[in-house]
Parts: sequence; C-alpha cells; structure tokens
Amino acid sequence: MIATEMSPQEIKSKKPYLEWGLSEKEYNYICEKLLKRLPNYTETGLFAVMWSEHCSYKKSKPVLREFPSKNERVLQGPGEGAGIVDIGDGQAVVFKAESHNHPSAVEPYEGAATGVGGIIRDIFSMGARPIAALDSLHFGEINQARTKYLINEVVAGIGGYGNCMGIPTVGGEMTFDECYTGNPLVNAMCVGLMEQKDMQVGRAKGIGNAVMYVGAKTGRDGIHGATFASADFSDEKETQRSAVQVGDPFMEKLLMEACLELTNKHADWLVGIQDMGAAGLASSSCEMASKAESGLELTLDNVPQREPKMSAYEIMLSESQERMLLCIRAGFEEDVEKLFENYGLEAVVIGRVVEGHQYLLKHKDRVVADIPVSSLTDDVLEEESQEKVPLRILQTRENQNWIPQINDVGETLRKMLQQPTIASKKMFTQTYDSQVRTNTVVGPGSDAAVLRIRGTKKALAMTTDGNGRFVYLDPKIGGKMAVLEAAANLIASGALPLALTDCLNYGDPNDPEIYWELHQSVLGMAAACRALNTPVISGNVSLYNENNGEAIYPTPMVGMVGLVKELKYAVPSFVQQQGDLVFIVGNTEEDFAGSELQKMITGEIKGNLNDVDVAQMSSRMMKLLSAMKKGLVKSAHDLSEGGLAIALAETTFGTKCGLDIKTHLNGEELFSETPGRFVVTVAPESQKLFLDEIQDEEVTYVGTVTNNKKLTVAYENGQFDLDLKKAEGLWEEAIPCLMKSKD
Amino acid sequence: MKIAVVVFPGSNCDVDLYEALHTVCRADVEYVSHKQKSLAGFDAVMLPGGFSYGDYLRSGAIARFSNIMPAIIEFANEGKLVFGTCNGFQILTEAGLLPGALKQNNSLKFICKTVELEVVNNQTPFTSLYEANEHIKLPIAHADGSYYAEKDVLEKLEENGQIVFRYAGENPNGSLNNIAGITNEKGNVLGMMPHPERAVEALLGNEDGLRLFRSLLANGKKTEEAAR
Amino acid sequence: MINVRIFVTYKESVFDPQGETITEAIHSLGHSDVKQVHVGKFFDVQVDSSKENVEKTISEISEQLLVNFNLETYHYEIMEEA
Amino acid sequence: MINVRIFVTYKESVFDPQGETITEAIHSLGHSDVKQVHVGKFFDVQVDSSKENVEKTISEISEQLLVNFNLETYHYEIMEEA
Ligand SMILES: Nc1ncnc2c1ncn2[C@@H]1O[C@H](COP(=O)(O)OP(=O)(O)O)[C@@H](O)[C@H]1O
Ligand SMILES: [Mg+2]
Repeated sequence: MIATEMSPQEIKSKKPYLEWGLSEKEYNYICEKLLKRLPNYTETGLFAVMWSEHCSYKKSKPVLREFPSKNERVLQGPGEGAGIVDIGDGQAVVFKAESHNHPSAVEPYEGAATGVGGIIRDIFSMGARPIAALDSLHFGEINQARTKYLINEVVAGIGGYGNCMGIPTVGGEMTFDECYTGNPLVNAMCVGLMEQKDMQVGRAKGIGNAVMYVGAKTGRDGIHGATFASADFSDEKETQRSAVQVGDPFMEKLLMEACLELTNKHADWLVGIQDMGAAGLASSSCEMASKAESGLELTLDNVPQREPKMSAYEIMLSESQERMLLCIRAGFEEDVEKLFENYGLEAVVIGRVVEGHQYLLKHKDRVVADIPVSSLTDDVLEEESQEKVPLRILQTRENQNWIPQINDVGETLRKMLQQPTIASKKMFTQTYDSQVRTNTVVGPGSDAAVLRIRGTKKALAMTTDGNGRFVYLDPKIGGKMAVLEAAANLIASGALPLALTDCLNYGDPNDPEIYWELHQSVLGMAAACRALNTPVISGNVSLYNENNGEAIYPTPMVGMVGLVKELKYAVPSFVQQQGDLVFIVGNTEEDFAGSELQKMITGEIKGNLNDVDVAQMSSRMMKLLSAMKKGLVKSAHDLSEGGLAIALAETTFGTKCGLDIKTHLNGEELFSETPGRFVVTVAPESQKLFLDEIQDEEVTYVGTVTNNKKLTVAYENGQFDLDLKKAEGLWEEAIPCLMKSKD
Repeated sequence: MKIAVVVFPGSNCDVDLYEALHTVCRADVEYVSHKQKSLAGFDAVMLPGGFSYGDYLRSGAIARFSNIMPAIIEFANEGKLVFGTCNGFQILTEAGLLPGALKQNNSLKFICKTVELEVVNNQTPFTSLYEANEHIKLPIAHADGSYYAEKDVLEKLEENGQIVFRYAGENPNGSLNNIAGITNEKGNVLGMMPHPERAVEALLGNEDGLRLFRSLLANGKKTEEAAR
Repeated sequence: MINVRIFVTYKESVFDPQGETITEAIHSLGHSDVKQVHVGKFFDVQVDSSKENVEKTISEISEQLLVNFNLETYHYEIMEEA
Repeated sequence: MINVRIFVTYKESVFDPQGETITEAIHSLGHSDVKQVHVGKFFDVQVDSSKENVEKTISEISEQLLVNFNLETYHYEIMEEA
C-alpha cells in the first residue's frame, strides 16, 4: 500500500498531512513550537490522528464544557472509556454511547457491527460486565432500494454482533426522514454493571511496568478511519484491497470474558486497561501514558500482525477490532499470558513504562517516533469556531405557526399509526436477542427497557432518544426536549433518572450555522440536565454528517439510565384492567411545529417551538414517580410522536383492553406534541391518593379502561371509534409493507 | 442429583441455564469447561445456547471436537440424561447424538420471539410434568433453527415418539414436520431450539419452561433412589 | 504446497432458502432471464503435502469437519501445485 | 440455458475470522499439513440467454446484488450450455 515512506523534508514540501486531516497551521505549529524539528512520517501520522476531531475534540471541547458532569452519585465522569454511577449496595452502573455513522454509510453491516463491538469494549474496559445494548438509528424515508439495504444491513450488523456476544439488545429508537438518506445515523449504547471495588482506569504508570497487547492481530484495517470520520466522505473506490474493518464477535466474547476475569479477580496484576478504538494502538497507548503523565517505550515488532510487511505507521494507526491494551505490574506478565491463553488468546508484552514523558516507538531497530506524550494529547490547538443563526430560523421567527385542520380524526389516527417513525419496529427488534442473560423484565417496544439486577430488589431502566426535527427548528428548546423525553421514558417505567450519555450528530462544524446549532442544543440539553440532576457522564461527537453538502438535522442522541429502587413498583406502558381510570398528566398546548402530524399532512417540518419549563417538568416527573413508588399507578406511557391519540392507541396494543375517553381537547389537539405529558391508569380505589400525591392542576381525568378492543374518543367537536384490532394490524404491518414494496 | 452446564468458547446462555437450575430450582449445578475430559460425578449434562466458536463453518460444527465431547457421548450411551437447547441442540446433532441437522431459518434472519409449542411426547424424563398434547409458550432466539432430516429419518422419529416438541402456531423457521425438539431413540438425549431456561420466572413473564427442569430433577431423583 | 478448492452444496432434496430469496431479488431487479440460483460455499485450502497424500487429507477434513452429510455433499479440485 | 458459476471471495487483506477459526479447528484435529483455509461462496446461476448476453447479465447481477464491493471481489466461469 505504502511503498516507500516520505522523508521529513518531503512531507514538508508535499504536504500529505493535508489529506490526513492536519492543517498547514497545525503542521507548522508542531514543527516550530512543539518539536522544533520536522516530524518524520510515523510522527506526522500520529499527530494527524491524535489531533483529529475524533480523538481530540478540538472543535467541540469548548461546547462540551457546558454539560454538568458531576453529582453525588457520579463515580467516573467523561474522560475514561465510559462513565460510572453509584447505584447503592457497592454496585455501579457503567454506560456510554458511540456513533458509527460514517463507517455504516459505507459498509452498513460491518459498520454497525463494529460500532457495537467498540462500545462493548469501552464498558468491559472499566471492569464492568456489559448487561445490555441499545441503539439509535435514523434513516431516510423507506422509499429507495438503497435505504432498505442500509436498514436491513445495519439492523443485521447490530444483531449479529450483540447476539453472538450474548448481550441483549433491549431498546432503542428508529426514525425516518429525508435528511438522513445519504448519511444514516447509527449510534450504539452499552450498559454495564459492576462492583465498585472492581473499577478500572486506562492508565500506564509505574516505571518498568509492562504494556501488553491482547486480542486480535493487527491488520491494515481502517487505516485513516479516525481522520476519515472527520472529513466529508465520498464513495470508496473499487479496489482489490479493502481497509474496511470487519468485526469478530466471537473473538470479542473471549476477550471480554478474559478481561473480566483479569479485572475482577486479579486486580493486583493490573495497573490500567483501555480498548483500542479509533486510531488504535496510537491513541490507546498515548492516552494511557498521558493520563498517568508517564513515558512509554514500545517495540512495534512485537505487535501481533496479521499481514506481512506492515510499516510502523500502519501498525500504530490500524483500527483492527477486538484488541485491548493493558498496563501490567512488572513480574506478572506470565500470569497474564496464562490467563489469556486459557481463553485461546495471545497476550504479548510490547513495551514498558519508562522514565520521563517521551513517547518512544521502535521498529526494526530504528526509532520511528520520539516525541513528548503530551504533544499528542494536550497540546492540540483548540479551534475557535464561528457561529451564526441560520437564515431559516430568522425567517420563521417572523411567521405564524401552522395550525392543522382535520376532517376525519379517526382516519387521521389510522394513517398516523402507519407513519414509519410511529409504526411498530418489531420486524427489526425481533432480530435482536433481547432476553439472553435472563434479566430483561421489559424489552423492546416499551418506553424504556427494564433489567433486574440479580440478587437485589433493584432494576435498571434505560432508553435512547433524539428528535432531530425539534432541534432543527430550535436547537436550544429541541435540546431540552431530547433530555426531557429520555427522562420521561424512564419515569414512565418507574425509574429515577440517574445520568446520561450522548452522541452529538451534526453537520460540518466549519459552517457557522451548524456550529451555532451544536452550541445552542448543548446549552438546551445542559439546562435540562441541571433541572433533572442527570449529569452527562460520557458521550461522543460525530461531525461532518453531510452528503452532497446537505447536512442532517442536528441530532443529539440522549442515552439515559435510571434506577428502579424496587422492581415491584415498576409499571408497564400498556393498560392493565377493565375499570381502571385514565388520567393525562400535563397540559396540552398547540404544539404542531415539528410534529408527526405536520410532516404527514404538509410533508414539511416548519415553525417555532414553544419553550419548555424544565424545572416544572422535572417537578411533575418526580411527583409521578413518587405516586408510582407508593403503588398508586397501574400503567404509564409518555406522550411523544403523534401525541395523545397515538399514545392512547399504543397503551392498548398487545392487551385485551380498550379505552373509553372523553376530553375537552379538539380533534387536532389530540395529535399535538407538547412535551412532558403522560397517560396514566389508576385503580379506582387509588384515585384519591393518586391525586393527592400528584397535586397538580395539570392532571385531567379522561376516561376508563374497557374490556372491548375499541378506542372510543369523544373530543370537543366530535367523536370517533377505532377498532383496535385493525388499528394494531395497520401499526404492525406498516413497516414490513414498506420494506417489501418495490419502488 | 448433580448437573453439569458445559461452557464452550462462545456459549452465552450458560448463565441462564445455571441460574434457572441453581436460583430457581435450587438444584446442584456446576459449570464444566469444554477443556475437561470427564463428567465423573454428574447425573445430567446440559449444553447451553450461544454461538460456540462464533457459529463459524456451521452452528455447533466445531464445538463437537471439544475435549469434553467424548465424555458427553459416553455419558449419553450410558443412558444418562443429556439436554441441549439452541446451540446445544445444534452441537448434539453435529456430534451425531441426535439425528438430522439444523439449517438457516427460511427467513434468513435471526429471530427472537415467543412461540406456541405442543408437547407431543410427555413420556420422557424431560417432559413428564407436562400434560399430553399440552400447548405451552417458550421463547426462541436463533438464526439456524430449521430442522432437517431425510424422509426415512423423519418417519422413524414420528413412529418412535422421538418428536417431543412441535411448533403449534406459526412455524418460525421452516423446520420439517414443525419439529422444535427431539430425543434420541433411547429417549435420554433431548435437543430443542426453544429456550425453557428463559421461561422459569413470573417476573420475566413466562414460567412454561419450569416444568422441563422440574421433570428432569424429579426423574433424576427417582433413578437415584432406584439405584440405591 | 498444493492448493485445493473444496465445494460444498446442499443435497438436492434440501430446500435452499437463500437461493430462493436471491432468485426473487434478481427477478425484481428485472433479470427475468435468470431462471435459478443455487448457493454453495467453497474452501480454498493450502496443503503442505505430496500429491499422493493430499487426497487423503482433503477427504478427511471434509468428512470430519467441513461437510455435514445430513444436508450437504462435496467435491474438490486440485488447483495447482505452488 | 447457460450455467454459470460465480465465485465470491473476500478481497485481499480483509480479515476473515471464519477462515482462521476453521484453520485452527483443522489443526486441532491433527492435520498440521493444512496451512491456510479461505472460505468463499459461489452461486450457480441458470440463465436463459444467448452466449453474448449472458456476460452482461452476470456482471449486472453480481454488481447489483451478489457482491459487496466494500469487502468482496468476484469472478465467474461459464460452465456449460444446456
Ligand atoms: N445481575 C447480573 N446481570 C448480568 N450478569 C450477571 C449478573 N449477576 C451475575 N452475573 C454474571 O453471571 C456470572 C455468574 O455470576 P456469579 O455467580 O455472581 O459470578 P462468579 O461465578 O464469577 O462468582 C458472572 O459472569 C457474573 O458477572
Ligand atoms: Mg457463580
């Protein structure tokens, strides 16, 4: 591939680093200020990947500082493989999300699969056992062969990896909008459970300690992956070679079990552990040295290699999957080798922690890099970005919002149930093993997934949410809504929201309008996080999500985890019993901008959002949770896409019940998407206690649960009946039908 | 009665089987590594679901050559109870302890859902606590669960009452004769694609699998007593 | 070094869902001239052995491991001697 | 009717974990003379077309459907005319 390496002089004159994503300004700064000499080929490559947005967050860092990242429960905030939160009894929950948008757009199966593989490694590198996976997927409209192919392959890739690993994929979300056609979003989240005493960090310290490499051999996979993720991409050319990363979940399963044995049983051998993700050996090794302020010397000849004649540059930058880097206390190298051998894996010493703070790489008896560790990790030139309010937002601010007019409410509801973003995703979720490890109390298809914690009364609830449409219309309000929506999903399951992880998916940040979107939405998310006391403990930024110069909707994905203190108070999202009373918690306003109804009727997303009062919403949610903890609530479902009408129908699906509803809302308002509302059912005998507990003028009694499969709604200006059996059929068949149809 | 749960590289329902037996049924159960060569001291052996050796080549094809396999074959030949679910069933067919083979689902997709089954034969040590022809629900979670055998083999299975479970509603994978689980001729080796170990707790929504383990434990105890 | 290619296919009596699905997909792409598709797999095996011994090795690994005779049949071709 | 066999393999340098696992399994069976195993798939396609047109059909269905060019490459052999 790379025949002969350029000399430092040639690099200076031919500027290959521009293609690798390093700017001329950065290169000059490295030569003049940091090294005071010209970097060689390998060194230049190291700077290019380590200074990429993917590894250094040089553009997004100033914005990320807006997030609260600590509270009384946070044991580990951002900066390690994943964040850790105390859940009592000496236990902790560990989680993080990761985007794999660009790799999935090019090679959807392997892109999605390796995305899942990467996030799982982040979790077990903290010493935690992964217990669940979730995803957040955004595709174009299901009307093109290419989109169907992307959907099928991405879903197969996620399932293929998680199923083989034996980690249940328990939840997620999936939306469809034109803007994602050329650039789908594939975000994966993993949740782990651990004993606090087993906590690990990615550090390489203690002079003389060994740096050990474990897992798959290194090939030329994904070289330039990290820099590639930071530059607008074009179709991969047809060649006889391929740098696409291929996942091997079988290898990762062995690696996971071996690493967990090491972290949980032999902590005394281990100084630090980190997975090799983006920018592979380069980023994992220098981050481990940087965090410990150590020096490192690696002999690259010892790195297990799959292909012959790999250069130092290739070995360092390879993104081969299923590899981990360990720092092992001197003297325990052989014990570690034996432990891994027992799993059929190779563990190899590739270097040592050394005095000083240099990053020294040797290959074939040559020194191929000799630079200060911090120059790669800390001296990155942070970039100041320009911001500008997008024209579309300035223009809409002056306009009146669209107000719908519906003639046949029942028919509109039937049509809404068939909108892909609303319709059942069972066709996809049933290709995921959602039950393995037998802890899944609530699997895919509910507001949040719920997993019991064996040996305790506790459970964990988890969800992923993001609504690019709202963020597109108003990033700040949309950002608040994304966090509130995730929290509402957890509350509806009976869980206290603990903390969140995120994937920030945006277009090209060099565009001042896009940077403004990023900044504003983070401000909105941060405000909601503060109100809910849910810090951001980990996350990921994915920029340059564009195709042919068109950016996606700004789409921050929120992955949130909540604690169910006693599983017996967790409630389902569907109705339970005839005679139970139905309440709506939260008032309904005219919120049609960015709604599913607007998209269905006008084909557009347009208008101004009403601001949300995060403090009020948070207090409402806590009251509802407290009513649940007193056993006063039989079911709860949060209102989201499609508003009340859709939520009512959904709460009956899969049951033998129906609903008899009377409301003062008008037909259109049944579809309004005012955030922070719930439909709740309560046993008649609990009514008084429930209302006392909620103490909110925003609670409205709207009807009762019946035992016929019919949804009857009398609204302000009319009435309709919906045959729920038929409606459920339409809702279930909509996506299979679209996926099958020829276009 | 002491039960072995065999762990192959890539097994991932080993914990589920273990918990079903240990925590729910309070049975004496132990994990046994594929590297071991003996099953001495055990009264029954269970092969869990998962992706042994990544399902590479064919599901169960490589696990068949594990160190533990000769011991399992000997164990079966002695008439002791051997149970395999999902990947465990695939391994048992690959090893020749059960006839036929499991091929890719007709849908070409992995499928995880609850299906309806008929207990066709309740006269086995694994199913004695079920009613004859009782309909139960169990989860399935597999990509290669389509049972195939030659015509004469199928006829023999039917005649001998070796078909223990049949899909009673929709056939989820294309299995011939709607076969979901079979025994060997002697009836001491059961392989099935559905996961009874995932259906042993009301908390998780289904207890229909519980009687399979209880049957096995009850019959194991009887045999023990008879031996005394 | 001898290179051998081992071909493994379903027996004729065994339904090949993948072949069926692919045939349908090809038709929906408009290629009505394609009548039937059968899918098989092959193993390219490098054996460090003499010509006399290679056949024994190949039939052993095929029969022990690579082929499931309940479903599949196989044949092989000796490609070249390197 | 023309019978064509289309061979699809991973491109050079693409990691093939299945091939590695099978190689290891063969070694553990004692066949140390087997040095390497690569797995590929093939499609036996029956085309009702003239010799001139068949090549066009084959390359079209390969490129549109049967081959994933991110990872794979292909070639084909015209087996016989029936
Ligand atoms: N609540 C849980 N969720 C997920 N995995 C669990 C849970 N409890 C235990 N495990 C896992 O199941 C396996 C067996 O559990 P346990 O008997 O507690 O561990 P060990 O055998 O290592 O002492 C271990 O791998 C452990 O990490
Ligand atoms: Mg244990």
